[in-house]
This record gives sequence, C-alpha cells and structure tokens, in this order.
Amino acid sequence: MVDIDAYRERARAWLDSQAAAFGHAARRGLSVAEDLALGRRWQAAKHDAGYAGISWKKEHGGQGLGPLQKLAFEQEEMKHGFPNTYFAVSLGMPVPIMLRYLPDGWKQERARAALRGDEIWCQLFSEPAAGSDLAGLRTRATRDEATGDWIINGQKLWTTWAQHADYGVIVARTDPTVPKHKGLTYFWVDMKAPGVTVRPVKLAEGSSHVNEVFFDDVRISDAQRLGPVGGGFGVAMETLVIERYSATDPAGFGPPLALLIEQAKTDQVRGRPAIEDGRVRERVARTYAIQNGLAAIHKKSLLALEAGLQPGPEGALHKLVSVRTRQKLSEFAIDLKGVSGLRWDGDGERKDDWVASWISAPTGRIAGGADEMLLNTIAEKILGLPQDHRPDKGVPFNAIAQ
Amino acid sequence: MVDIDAYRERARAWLDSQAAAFGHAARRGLSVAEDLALGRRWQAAKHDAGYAGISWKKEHGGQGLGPLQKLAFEQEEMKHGFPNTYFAVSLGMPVPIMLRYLPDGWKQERARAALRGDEIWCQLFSEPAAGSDLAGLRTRATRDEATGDWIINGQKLWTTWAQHADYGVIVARTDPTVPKHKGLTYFWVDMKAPGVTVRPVKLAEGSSHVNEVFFDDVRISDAQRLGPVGGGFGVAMETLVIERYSATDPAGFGPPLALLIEQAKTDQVRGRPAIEDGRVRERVARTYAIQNGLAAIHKKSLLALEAGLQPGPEGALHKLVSVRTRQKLSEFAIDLKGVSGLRWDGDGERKDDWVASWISAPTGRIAGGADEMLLNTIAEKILGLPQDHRPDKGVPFNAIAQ
Amino acid sequence: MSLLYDEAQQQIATEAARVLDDAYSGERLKALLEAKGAYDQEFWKTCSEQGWTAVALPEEYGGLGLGLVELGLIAEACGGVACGAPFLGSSHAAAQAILRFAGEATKAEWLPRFAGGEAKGAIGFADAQDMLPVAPSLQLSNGRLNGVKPAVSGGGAADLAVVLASGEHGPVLALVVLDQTNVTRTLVDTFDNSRVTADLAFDGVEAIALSGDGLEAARTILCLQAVVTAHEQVGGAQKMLTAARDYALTRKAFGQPIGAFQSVKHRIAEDYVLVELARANAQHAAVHADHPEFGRYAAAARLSATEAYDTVSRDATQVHGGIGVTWEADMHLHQRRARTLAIEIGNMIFWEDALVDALAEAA
Amino acid sequence: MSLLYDEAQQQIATEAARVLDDAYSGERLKALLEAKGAYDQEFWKTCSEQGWTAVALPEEYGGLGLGLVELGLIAEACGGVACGAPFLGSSHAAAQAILRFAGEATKAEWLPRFAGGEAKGAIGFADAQDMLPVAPSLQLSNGRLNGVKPAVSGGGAADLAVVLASGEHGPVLALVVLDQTNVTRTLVDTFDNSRVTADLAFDGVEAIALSGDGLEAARTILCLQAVVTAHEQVGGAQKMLTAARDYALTRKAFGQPIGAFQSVKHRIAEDYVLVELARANAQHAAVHADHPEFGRYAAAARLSATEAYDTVSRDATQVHGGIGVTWEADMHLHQRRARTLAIEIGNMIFWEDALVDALAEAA
Repeated sequence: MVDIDAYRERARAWLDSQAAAFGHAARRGLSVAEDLALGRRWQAAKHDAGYAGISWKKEHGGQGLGPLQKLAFEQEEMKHGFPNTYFAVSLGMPVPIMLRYLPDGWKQERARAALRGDEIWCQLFSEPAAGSDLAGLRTRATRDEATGDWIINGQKLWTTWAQHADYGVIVARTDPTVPKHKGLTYFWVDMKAPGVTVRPVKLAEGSSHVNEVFFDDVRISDAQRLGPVGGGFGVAMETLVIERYSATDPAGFGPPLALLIEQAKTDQVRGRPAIEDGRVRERVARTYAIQNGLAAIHKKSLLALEAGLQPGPEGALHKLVSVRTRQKLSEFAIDLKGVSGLRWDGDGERKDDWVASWISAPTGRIAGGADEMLLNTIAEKILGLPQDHRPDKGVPFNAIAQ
Repeated sequence: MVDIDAYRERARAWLDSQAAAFGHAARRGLSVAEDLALGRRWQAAKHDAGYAGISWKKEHGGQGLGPLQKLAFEQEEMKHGFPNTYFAVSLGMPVPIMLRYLPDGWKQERARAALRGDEIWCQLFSEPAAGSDLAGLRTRATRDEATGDWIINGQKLWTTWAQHADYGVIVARTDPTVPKHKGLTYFWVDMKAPGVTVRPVKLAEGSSHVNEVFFDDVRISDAQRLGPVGGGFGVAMETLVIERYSATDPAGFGPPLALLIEQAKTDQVRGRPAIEDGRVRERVARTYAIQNGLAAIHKKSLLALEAGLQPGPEGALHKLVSVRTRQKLSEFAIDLKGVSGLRWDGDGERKDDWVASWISAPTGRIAGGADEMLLNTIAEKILGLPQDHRPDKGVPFNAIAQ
Repeated sequence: MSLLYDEAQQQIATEAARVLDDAYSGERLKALLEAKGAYDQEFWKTCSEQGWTAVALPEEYGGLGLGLVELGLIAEACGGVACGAPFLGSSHAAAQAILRFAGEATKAEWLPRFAGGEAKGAIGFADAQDMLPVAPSLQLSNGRLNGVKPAVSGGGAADLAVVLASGEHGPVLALVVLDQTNVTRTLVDTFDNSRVTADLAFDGVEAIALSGDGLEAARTILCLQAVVTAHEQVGGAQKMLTAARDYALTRKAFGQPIGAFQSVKHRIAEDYVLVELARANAQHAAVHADHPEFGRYAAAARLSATEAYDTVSRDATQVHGGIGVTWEADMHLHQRRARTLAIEIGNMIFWEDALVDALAEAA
Repeated sequence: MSLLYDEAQQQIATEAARVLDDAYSGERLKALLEAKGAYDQEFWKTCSEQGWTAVALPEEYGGLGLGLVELGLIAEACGGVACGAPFLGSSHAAAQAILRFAGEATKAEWLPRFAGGEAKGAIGFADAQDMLPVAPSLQLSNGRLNGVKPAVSGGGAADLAVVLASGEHGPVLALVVLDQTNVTRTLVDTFDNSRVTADLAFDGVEAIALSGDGLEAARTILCLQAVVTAHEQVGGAQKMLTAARDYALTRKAFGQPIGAFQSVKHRIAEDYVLVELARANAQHAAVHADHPEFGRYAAAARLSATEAYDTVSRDATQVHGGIGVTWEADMHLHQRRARTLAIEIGNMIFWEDALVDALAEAA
C-alpha cells in the first residue's frame, strides 16, 4: 500500500513538472501532425524518465513493475490531457502480443522504438461484416505453396490510428471450410508494404482516429505468423485480455458531475437556481450514486489485485454503466441550457464540454464492446445464463448464409 | 356518429339509474358470495334492459349491434363499479366460441342462461408449464376407442372464476407424437363432472379470482369436441381474438392522474406543495403525455372501426404501456407520501388507491400477455422483425426436452 | 375534424414525402453542418413551389386556407429528411403572430409574402435558458428596439423576426424587419448549423408592437410551433425507426439477422411505441387547434415527440453499431436535429411546467 | 478500514446467512402480513442469541466493539430472508442516539439492554410525508411529551423510542419509554405488517431530551440507519436476483430455458449491475463511517440500494411470470419489503435532496 502511494506521489510530481510543456495548454491549436509530433516527444520523455512500459518485463525494455503502478501512473497522467492517445493501442496490445510470439532480436528493436513513440503499431481485427462477431471476419490469407508465403486480401475497419502506424497485427481467414473460429490465423504486417491502403473514416463527431485498411495481394512471409495456422482466434482473445487492467473513469470519460452542479447554481429554472429544481436534483443525485458506486467497485478491484487476488470481470459493468450514464447526463445538461445549449464550435473536449461529450458518446457505447455484448458478458460469464442461440455454431464458414 | 352518441347517451342514463342498486356503494362490505349474487341480478337486469350480448347475433339472444355500441356501453358501465367481473370471460370468449361450433338447441339455452348470469363459463387454457407458450400444454385427452369418448387428465392454471363456473372450454393434447401445435384438440366440459377439482389460487394482492383446475379421468363425449381432432390450437387462437374490441383505460385500470395532482397540491416537498417540485412535475407531465397518446390511439381505432376499416394490433401497445406506466406511477405516488405511504388496510380498489394499484400491477403485466410477449407481437406482427429462435419448432411434442 | 386523415390529407402527405425523397441529399445536409450560416435553399424553394408555405394561411392573404393538420403532415415529411432549413415552422409561427396580433395593414403587407415563401420568419422569445422571460432583456420603447436576442433559430437568414421584448407596460411581442441598419446578426456556431442560428442585436431599430399580453401571445405562438415541430419530430423519429428496422433485418451477426436478438428486436418495438404515442399526440393536438384545452394537447405532443425523436435516433445509432457513428451515416444528422428541435422552442422542463400548470389549475 | 472484507468479516457474513437460512420460513412471514401488530419473535431471538444486537456497540456497554461494516453484513443476510421484524436497524439507531447524545446514566441504563437484545428501539422522526420536520408537531416541554408521532416502524412493540420533537429552543431529539401510561400505540395496517408500525400518541409523558441540535442529530442517526438499511436492501435485492437467475435457468418456454431470451437475460444482467453498484456503495459508506463526507456516502448508498431493491424485486416477479404473482411465491414479500424500506427512513426525494445539498455546498 505504502509503495503504491509513494510511487503515485513521485509520478504525480514528475507529471506536474511536464504539464506545461506537453499538457492540455501546450496542445491547443495544434494540427494533427503537430500534435502527433508532440506526442512522440512526450512518449520519449516518459521513456527517459522510466514511465514507459511500466508493467512490461525489463528484457522488453519495460520497468518490470506491476499493474498497480501502471494504473496509478495512468490515473495521474489522465489529469493533464497529455498527447498519449496515439500510443495507447500500440503499447497496449499489438506490441506486447508480438513480444510473446516472435523470436528475440528484431522484436526488442521494435519494442524500444514503440516505447519511445518512434514507431506505432495498430490492430487489424474488425471488418465491415465482423464487429461484435469477430470470428465472422472475411479477410483471406492464402498460402503460396511455392514459397510458403501468405497473400492477404480483404478489408479491415475501425482500425485505430492505422494512418500513423508502421506495423500492425492482423487476423485473417486461412481456411473457410471449417467452422468460423477454427479457420483463422494471426500475423504481423508492415503497414508500408505494397498493397496496403489506409483510408481514414470520419466519425459523427468530426474526428478521424479510425480507418479502413485495404489489403490487395499483400505478400508476407510465414515468419510473420504468430501462433499456429488455424489458431488465430485464440491469439486474438489473448491479445484482447492483455489490457485488462487500464485506468477507468466513473464519469465515462465525460465531464465531471461537479461541472453540472456548478452550472446549475447559476442557470435558472422557473426563476430560481436550477440546482433547486427537483429534476436537476434527481439527475445529480442519481448520477453521483452511480459514479460513487463505480469508483468503489474499481477501488475494490485494485485492492484485490494488490492482495494478489484475481479481480472479476467488472470491466464490462464499468464500461456499460459509465458511458451510458455519461450520454444521458450530457443530453440533460444540453437540455438544461435551453437555446444556449445549441452553441458548439466543435472545439470543446469530451471531458469538459457537454456537447462534445454527448456527440461522441454513441462511439463510446459501441467501440471496445457494444452495450449488448457487455450485457451478454455479464449474463453469461458472471451469472451463468445461457449463451444466445447461434445458428452458425459448428457450421463451416463458407456454408453460413452471409 | 350520431347513432353511437345517442346510443351512449341512452345507456348512460339507464346506467345512472341503476348505480344506487348495483354500483360501487351497493357492493361495499359484501362477501364474495353476496357480491356474486348481486352480480347475477345485475346481469339479469342488463339482459332485461337489452344490454346483454350487445354485439351478439339476435338468434343467440344478443342485440345484433356492432362493436362500437358494445364499447360505448362498456366505457359507461366502467364508471360505476358494477359487479360485472364474473361474466367478462364467460360472455367474452367461451360462450361465443361454443355458439360458433355446437349445433342448435342446447347451445341457445346455455347462451341465454349465461347472458342472464345464471350460468358461468370459464376458459381452461394455461397450465403450470404452459403460459406464454400455450401450445406447450400437457393436459391429455385420450380416446376411449370402445365408446369414442375422451378421458381428460392433467392440470390447468390461472383459470379465471373457475370456482363459480358451470361449464368450461378446454384445450388438451390428443397426440403427443406430432409437433406441439398440431396435437391439440378443443372441447367443452361440465365443471361439475366427476373428476374435476377446482382450487382457488391466492394472488400476491390477496384476492383469489384465478384457480388451479385438476382433471382426474374426466370422461366427456366426442360430441363435446369443438373443431377437428388436432385442430385445437386454431380454435384456441380463434377464441382469443373474439374479444379484440373491448374497453381500455389509458390509466391501465389504475387511479386517474388527477388523483395524484390533487394529492400533490396538499402534500409537501421541501416545505412547498409537492406539485411545485420538478420530480413530481416530470412524472405528472410525462404520464399525461402517455395517457393522452393512448387515448388518441384508441379514439383513432374506434373511428376506423366506425368507418369499416380493420384497426391494427394497437391492443398490444395499449396494454404494454398503460399497465407499466400505472406501475411506475403508483410506486412514485406511494413514495411521495413518505411514511404515510405505508398505510394500507387492503380495502382500497386499484382504481382509487395507489397501494392497491401498485400491488396488483405485476399481475396486470403478466395476465393476458406478458410485456415480453407484447413486445414480440409488436416486433413481429407490425414491424416484420424475425421470430425468436424456437428450438421446439417442428419437433414432436414428446421429443422436446421438458 | 377527425383523428382519421381524409383522402385529401393523405394525398398531401404522400405527395410531400415523394417530393422530398426525390430532393433529399444527406451529403448536402452534412456539408451544411460544416458551414456556418448556410441553409438548404433548394429545400426552401421546394417549400414555396409546393405551396407548403401557404397551406395554413387564410385564402384572403394568399393562403390555401387549410390548417395545422395539413401543415403537420408536411412537417412530418420534412422531418423525415432532416430538412436543411428551419423556416417552414418559424415562418408559419411568425405569420400566425401577425394574423392574430397585428393590424390589417401589417397583415396585408406580410401575410401574402409569407404565403408565397418570399418572406422568411424567425421567432425570438428566449433569453438564454429562459424560454419565456417575464422581463426580457430586449427593450421596446417609442417603437424602437434596443438590446440583444440570443441564439435565434433562422435569425441569420430570416427577413422578419417576432421577438419578445420588455415594453412600456410589460412584456410585448414585437415585429422587426431584420434587413435594416442597426440590426447586427452574429452567426452562432451550433451542432446543427443549417438552422442558421444567430444572435440578433438591435440598436434603436424600428419595430411594431403586437397587441395583447406579450407572454400570453408568445405562449399561443409557441403552442402552434410545438405542434408543427412535433410532426417534424415524429417524421424524423419514424425515419430512424425504419432505418433501424431495415438494418436489423439485413445485418447479420452470429449467423442470423441482428433483429432476431431480442435486445435489438425489443428495443425497436419500444421505439415503435414511442413513435406511435408521439404521432397520436401530434395529430390529436393538430385536430384540436381551436379547443379550449389546446395548450395541454400541444404540450403533450411536444413532450412525447421530443422523447421519441431523441430516443429513437439514439437507439437507431446503437442498432447500427460502428456504421452508425460514422460521419457518412445519417444517424448523427438526426441525432443533432433531434437535440436541436428539443431545445429551440423550449426544453422538456419548460413544457412539463407548462403542462403541469395547466393541469393543476384545472384540477 | 479496507473495502475488502477480512476473514473475520467474511465469517460473520457466512455464519449469519447460515443461521438465517435455517430459520427462514416464507409461510411464517406471509402469516404476519395478515396479522396486524405481530412480528417474527423467532427472528428477533436469533438476533440476540447470535450477538447481532451487540455487534456495533462499544465493549464497555456490553457490545462487541465492532462497527457498521459488521452490522452491515448481518443486515445484508437479514435482508436476504426478508426478516420479520424491524428492530435490528431501529434498535441500533436508538442505541447510537443514546451513545452519541445522552448522558452517562442513560447510556449505562439502556446500552447494555440494547446490546443484549432485551430492549427494542424505534425511531420516530417523520411527520407524515415530512421526513425531518423543522417544526415537529410533537411538543417537548418541561420534560413532558405531548402530541402524536405517526406511522413509527416498530412502534407497536418497541420498548424505547427516539422521537424528533419541538423543544423550547427548536427541534430536539427525545428519548421516551413506551411502556407507560399516557402512551397510546395505535397499530397501523400497512402492506408489510411485520414492521409493527404504530401511531404513537403522548399525553404528558415523561421524556429525556438528548443533547445537540435536534435536526443535526436526527440527520446523523438517519445516515447510520440508511447504511444499515442499504445493506439489508442489497441482501433482499441479491436474493431476488438469484431467484430470477435460477428460475430463468430452469423454466422452459418454446423449447429452451427462458434465460436464453435476451429480454430475460439482459434484464437480469441489468439487475446484477444495480445490485453491484448498491453493494459497493453500501460497503463504501460503512467503511467511511467516520469520514467527514460520510453523509454523502450514506446518501449514495441509500439511493442505489433503494433503486436496486425496488427494481430487482419488480423484475424478478416479471421473470417468474404467473408464478411470481401468487401469494405462495416470495416475490411479493420482497416487493412489499422493498417499498417499505424505501419509505420508512425517507423516500428517494428526501435522500436526493440531502445528497445534492451536501454536494452543492461543497462545490
């Protein structure tokens, strides 16, 4: 307990000292390219200060510490709005998984470059017809029997930061004649290779951090394979649980409740401060109760982690509740403003602006596990309720009605 | 239009003249037996005044009028709390269906006795393991090959007013070797026959208008069959749509919203009239909007009926919304009363007492179509969405895992 | 008037939907989101060419002499395509204000222009969050307006505004021509820019005071606007409902259409319920435009239409999964419009209060 | 103190659940519903025999010197069986009022009796809907109580009541022995009769004024009561959640367990979420009993536990279909208890207001 607190304290002090150079204020008005460049410098600074790869093994260039230190650092880092978003996926999943599967040498170089922000990896899983149903993916990898190489064709979608990525990990179908989970294989690819085309997808809120990625006869060697042929689904699942412990926010990465309270003291309803109105009071009180409960659940799981216990799947609960609550609260906050609520220049961030929070909330409710999938996870994994009916179960992939 | 209005006016005048003898006040403090006796006299009075079987054919003892007249009368009748509940099922479904299927003579006698309240029919459909899934029923009717008679064994459940019934219509399984919908046959039974045992079921709210009915080697003749052997599911569905047009209540047969408004004017929240509190205002306003919408939908469907159009399946929507809304509003009304809300002597009626309304609301959300089934009806019948997965489809009944 | 649409009314609805479907372009609407102060001029041209601007105005002023029911049906069709201009509703409201509260000369001058669609009207009642301020900050004295009316929808392009101001004897509605010196329109960036929302500043600008108690008159106009808007909201909600239904039938996951999963299926059924309640309320209010209890019917229509459009567009986005949150999909257009219509003429709290006040007074 | 229960605490919880499961009888509880003024004496005997009445009182007065966390765990177990008497929480609250606001002689007289379970306490703060009246109708002057305190839970069988009265210098808490002349207890019929709710009328009855500002003191006691009750509510909600889950796994319709239908499956998952949030809040508040922000933590626990128990018992009834609405099933016992616990110590509105006042003041 004391160790973690001391670690957090040191991290906080260092982060405070960096805020002016890299934090929210330093980023205002930057173009995406400038912000990315600042981000790379920030990542290098973290690396030099011993705060990159906190929970990674030392032989991989990490700090050899545990998830608690990593979480403590992330929570403190969150407060200043540093440009770390470009590296979250890269360092969270693709690089760790390739470190597990590839032979020594090259992988250490890649890991160091990624930890310093010089290189970025992306994760090529979802497809137009395979979102929640990942195993339904259609991108093909066909073996060139002459060379043993693989030829990749197909389309990936929702690939975060693919437009800046140097490498990626990809799951592709290598055998369509077996049931869908069994015909997949996992590779890494060079995102600059011939035949790879990246096209940013503009989202409803106006930003473009996800991409379509097209593979057109992209040739890779069999040495780029991670795990056995046909074992891709397992490696993909392994990838997804690596980031099991990451910092959460009871406000669902939206504005803090205190912001609404502050506004409701000056805004008026029926000629009195809005905070006096029962409708406002109900939202404030119930949201507080939800967020306080989420924070307590999170604290409990950290304590369990610290005590060496395996925490439960409370991540699903946290994401489900926090983002949905944020969406409803943001909608209400906009409503409360009356015609003033219409104003939005697109510049606010989702952590301090109700419109920005509201307009990006639907993405939050879908990306990284849609509400419906989270409810299934809770129902099946925690409560032991039956799996949904799945008519494609056990059926060869190429026999499933598309 | 004028005709209906005039009809309603005459009915209202007559009903007003009967209220003192048969209405709410006359019933206060009566035992169930006394209330039933009063109910029989009320039914006879309606018959004599020409208000029984309003939409039935004249040759069946009815008035030969249309659903609009029936609805108008029901709406007016509802206002006085007459003891008509004992005859609602009887005259609504079993008697009309037997009138369709049985030969002349005996059936006219039964119809007249039922219309006068001298006899009561019940409907023996649901079973312990067959509620929403009616076709899953297990009560057996086995043919006595020697006589052609049928021997009934099994158990029915939720049979309304079976304890007062003289006759009943029943669906039983005559062939368990075919898929479940196909092995059912429809009969009428004498509820006083040997082997029939009726046991009232006490409900959560304390009353007992539904029953378990046990059949123990009950012998009936083949002349008691309605429709073909194996055609019972079809006759059951035909039975259920006979009462398609019956009076509805946007308040879900709970207290009117005006009662809450009245109370909220004198009750206090934070030292001011409760009606000034935003939480109360939100519930009142939104409930009004829902109930006004339901009333408008109902009015539209009456106009369509009048214009000779076939109204849509808005009954499912009406029941779903009105009862659920009533449940939430009743809960809120109890809450608003604070510790005074605890008081309940079990004497209030669900139309004028929030506790009575709240405590019986769960029954309302299940009986006659559970919420989940109503949503399926809307989704499938109106919106054309796919039917649920049903693993028992096409499987012989005796091969379905029970 | 009946709650069942007659043949002529049904034809208006069908024709409006046909015309708009032809003219609709999601691309054009999304371009407007990124351009402050621009609206869809094609759409507005359609409104006047089709006579929609004339529908609910009296024949003596060049109108077609029909009413809220017919205008509602057209608004519903416009809502279905998230139309790119706010003027059908706001011009009608401005015209009604003139018709009800102005003198004959003003009527003769303006109503034919509204009927023909040459004039565009805007309504400016609110002061920030206060939808109907008892003491508006805008001042009208000696026939001159001074002050600012903030965030007026359509204010950036309208010809005439009806504003709520503080007059010499309390709140008063005033009519002001916007295209004159000393009127400053500052376009406001919003999340739904095709509404051409603007702050209107007046520096001693000539204006005509309308008759009657200003707050009462404003309330009347708002109720009319609410019913037209409710139809527009129902149209948008219906569009999103249909989109969700269609997507649920075609998109497959785990080997079946996602509409076979009850989480999707029942959500869409619940949305249908919201749309049908809203539709019935809107229609009911339109039919009872002259009823003494029109105010409460309008409020009921407003509340259920707002809830329906917000909820159904939110749910339709969720049903569409990743596709639903892209710029290319139309879901965000409707979510933005749902929020905009929810706010422009008074938020939920405002209308709940209006309804409860009416109910409590009557009880 | 930690948010993770230690071994001793876990043992308390396990043992309490074991003892109560053995002693539980739905039949006995339902008989109490129809008998005004009776409570489950067996249950109360268990409470004292197991030392639960002593758990959260100091050792010097015969208690076990543990705290809210341990009492909470026991209350959670009691909630799971919809226990047939209100005294575990109300006696603890009465004892805490004495411990915190009474003189040494009173403590020495009463606390050991509470610890041993010989005395039963009741709390009477509310005047009808007003949970914490600023000017209670009950009057305390010259050490004598006059007036009525309505609908006091446990009032029909308690030995001692802590009531909020109007004293000579404003609201004050007073301690009154109920078993004396000039105290009239009128049993109240409620929808949950085992709470032995009664109107208490005092006609010049001797009472002891407790120290401190009466409203502040009452608020403190209410917060303690809210945390104990929140655990009880969580226990009831968890029981209903488990019942729904189990039923969904065994009951079949259309050839499969009804838990395979997402309408049922997701409803139960949502209920799980409510229970977990409530549990975490209750535990968090119990651990922070001495924290300066205990008030807001207690309110959060209260709000989420009330929502959880109401919702989960309502949903469990629905999941059970026809069986769920019979007298024989336990669902209505829990629905009645959920509503009772939701009201007895202040409704949602009261606690929302308490929480918002605290948050707004701090912000």
